[in-house]
Amino acid sequence: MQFDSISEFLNMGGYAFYVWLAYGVTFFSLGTLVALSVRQKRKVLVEIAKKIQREERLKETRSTK
Amino acid sequence: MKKGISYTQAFGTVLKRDLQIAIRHRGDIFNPLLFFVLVVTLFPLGIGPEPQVLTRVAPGIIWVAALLASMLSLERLFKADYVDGSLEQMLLSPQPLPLMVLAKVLAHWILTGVPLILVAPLLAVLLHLESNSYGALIATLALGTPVLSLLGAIGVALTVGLHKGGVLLSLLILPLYIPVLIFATSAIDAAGMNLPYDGQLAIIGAMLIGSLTLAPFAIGASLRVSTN
Amino acid sequence: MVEQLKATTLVSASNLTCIREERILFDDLSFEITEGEIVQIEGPNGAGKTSLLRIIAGLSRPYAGNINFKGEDIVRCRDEYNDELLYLGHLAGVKSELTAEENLNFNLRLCGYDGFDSREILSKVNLSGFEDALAGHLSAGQHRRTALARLWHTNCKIWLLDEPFTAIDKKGVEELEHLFLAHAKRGGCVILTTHQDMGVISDDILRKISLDYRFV
Amino acid sequence: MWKWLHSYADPERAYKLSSTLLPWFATLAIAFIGIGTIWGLGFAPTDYQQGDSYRIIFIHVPAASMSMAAYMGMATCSFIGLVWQIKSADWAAASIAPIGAVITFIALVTGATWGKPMWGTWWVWDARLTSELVLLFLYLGVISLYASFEDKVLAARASGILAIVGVINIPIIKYSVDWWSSLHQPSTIRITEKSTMSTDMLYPLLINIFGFGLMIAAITIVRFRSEILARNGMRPWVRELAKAEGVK
Repeated sequence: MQFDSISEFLNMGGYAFYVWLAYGVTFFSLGTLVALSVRQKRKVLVEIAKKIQREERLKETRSTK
Repeated sequence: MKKGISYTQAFGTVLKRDLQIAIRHRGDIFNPLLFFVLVVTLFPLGIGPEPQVLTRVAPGIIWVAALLASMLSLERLFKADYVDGSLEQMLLSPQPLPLMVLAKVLAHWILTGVPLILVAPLLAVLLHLESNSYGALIATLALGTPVLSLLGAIGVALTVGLHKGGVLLSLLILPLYIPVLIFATSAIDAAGMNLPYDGQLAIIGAMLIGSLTLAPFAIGASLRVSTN
Repeated sequence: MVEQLKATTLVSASNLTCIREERILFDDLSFEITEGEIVQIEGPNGAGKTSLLRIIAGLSRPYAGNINFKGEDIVRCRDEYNDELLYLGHLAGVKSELTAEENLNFNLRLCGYDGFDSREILSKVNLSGFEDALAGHLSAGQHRRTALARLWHTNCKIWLLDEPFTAIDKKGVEELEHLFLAHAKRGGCVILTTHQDMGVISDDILRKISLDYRFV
Repeated sequence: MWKWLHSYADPERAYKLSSTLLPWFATLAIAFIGIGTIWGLGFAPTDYQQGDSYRIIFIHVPAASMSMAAYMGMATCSFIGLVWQIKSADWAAASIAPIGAVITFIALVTGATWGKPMWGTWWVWDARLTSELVLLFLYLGVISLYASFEDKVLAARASGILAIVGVINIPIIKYSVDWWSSLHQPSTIRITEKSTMSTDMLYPLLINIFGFGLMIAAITIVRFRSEILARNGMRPWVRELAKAEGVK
């Protein structure tokens, strides 16, 4: 370990703000990207399921005509 | 019913038609030019009238205004043909598509690029451009505006089928304009300091040759996608 | 029937699939169109008639499958194919800033023709006297005729016509139908979509390709 | 008539393959980035010139190098999709674009936060940062062009052409920006130009570069799977999946 204590580690030799800002932005944006990407699959499936239901309704109205 | 149109004749036919249409629609020629002049006049009002400051930023202002004017006027390059179906006919003609596309871009450049070059010295006077920079200004515009038309036409061809062209178009093509801007303005700067600028001109010339050979194919491919 | 077998195939489609916005318009569609045939593509709105016509023309790329011209994929022999192809879409391809004559001249030169008498061709579509009128000032029917005039001066074998009779009067439709028959007799083929009934071309000459509206 | 729909067409195989690959890439990416970051933040020696602020290098350099690599990857996929008409390649290109844009954004932000303590200002028109900014614009162009087309088959072809035009232009843009920046600021300190870098600094950096690559691959796979599903909504296997999982 390069640093002697946790507080010194957090202080980053006086550059705490810049270092943690850089790392914070990085991991926050990566996290958002991952979350959105994972959620995308479910969204797509819900969308398709809706479309299937719409088609079913369309078929019914056409066949009763 | 003989078929005997050479490539040169086909090129000429498209060129002549586009010029003819534009002459019957004069507004299309003057509006981008007017825009160019207006944008350049706004700058002294925005940054103050000191001649030293204006001299310093003149090359950049003229070139950025030229970029924007070229982009604005390009937007209509394929639009009318797309809307009335002539574009489809061009895609289905037995003549090579890159050739016809090149004729259209050339017509467009004659109508918008050339007036820009002619007006530029006048604006340079307004902006107190160094007197020994005039040659470089004309030379860079003469070599650079065709590059702008060719590169821009790719973006226009990609967006011609879309309803919201404008902002998207600028996002697509302005980044591609950066090298032209850099070398053109630096050539004008160099000329102002009595330094040789043929290196920059050679690079812009190389870009012109490169885009002349490659862009028509990219434009053709893009048009095939857009008319799908 | 024997004659039909002898005729050579001009265009053939193999296993065409067309998907628009995740909806299948048609799939696994194959057909051959030979010299002398008049083919009508029929089906309800949204069934993909125009899409099919544009795919045959090579304007749209099918999702799967391909169109062959003389046995070769049209993507690979586009120039030869275009040389034999005359396509008129919904949009006429007529510039309103140009006169009827200039429009015809341009369209014909674009197809490679030279040394033609455009006034005579225009007189065949009843546009005598309108040669110098800007196309933008013509009526819808005259506008359409300006585009159709090309049919009277062409040696393309394959005609693809999307709703050619729109805005054309009864007499004009009849003239067009006779033109189609003559063209077929000369060894060409006509592929068209229309919602109008044709009087001259009877059902036994006309071949139909039907498309259904599909849900999936 | 329905046979091509029922046969094991390519998309389903691609979907299954990416589902098997995903856990591997995800685990490896987390492991590499975890090790590299902890090593870099906690154990790498302090730089004698820049102090601890240099520790931003362990994310800035991986992001910067991968932003360009991702663009190349995207353009390669687009090229394959355009020339050989392989639809999976188009979908892969569409999946990479937003990831590349985020990575480029990270490279820009970390560059700025590093620039502030070093140069005393958030933004310098330094050649590297300017090129990164232009790259971000190129990414955004591809993404918004893709989004503008209703028909995603066309969207992929249009944005593919744009990506390839971009690839031809990137070296020219990069060269011109480098030249321009050397013209205007003859003596700026290049933040990533280190005369000597001890192995204790180099290893975590390399590990993180590798980790970023793996992470981009992993997120690409995640997006690629959704893209396959979205583009194949008419196929029975997707419809089965949607009926099973998509109903609220």
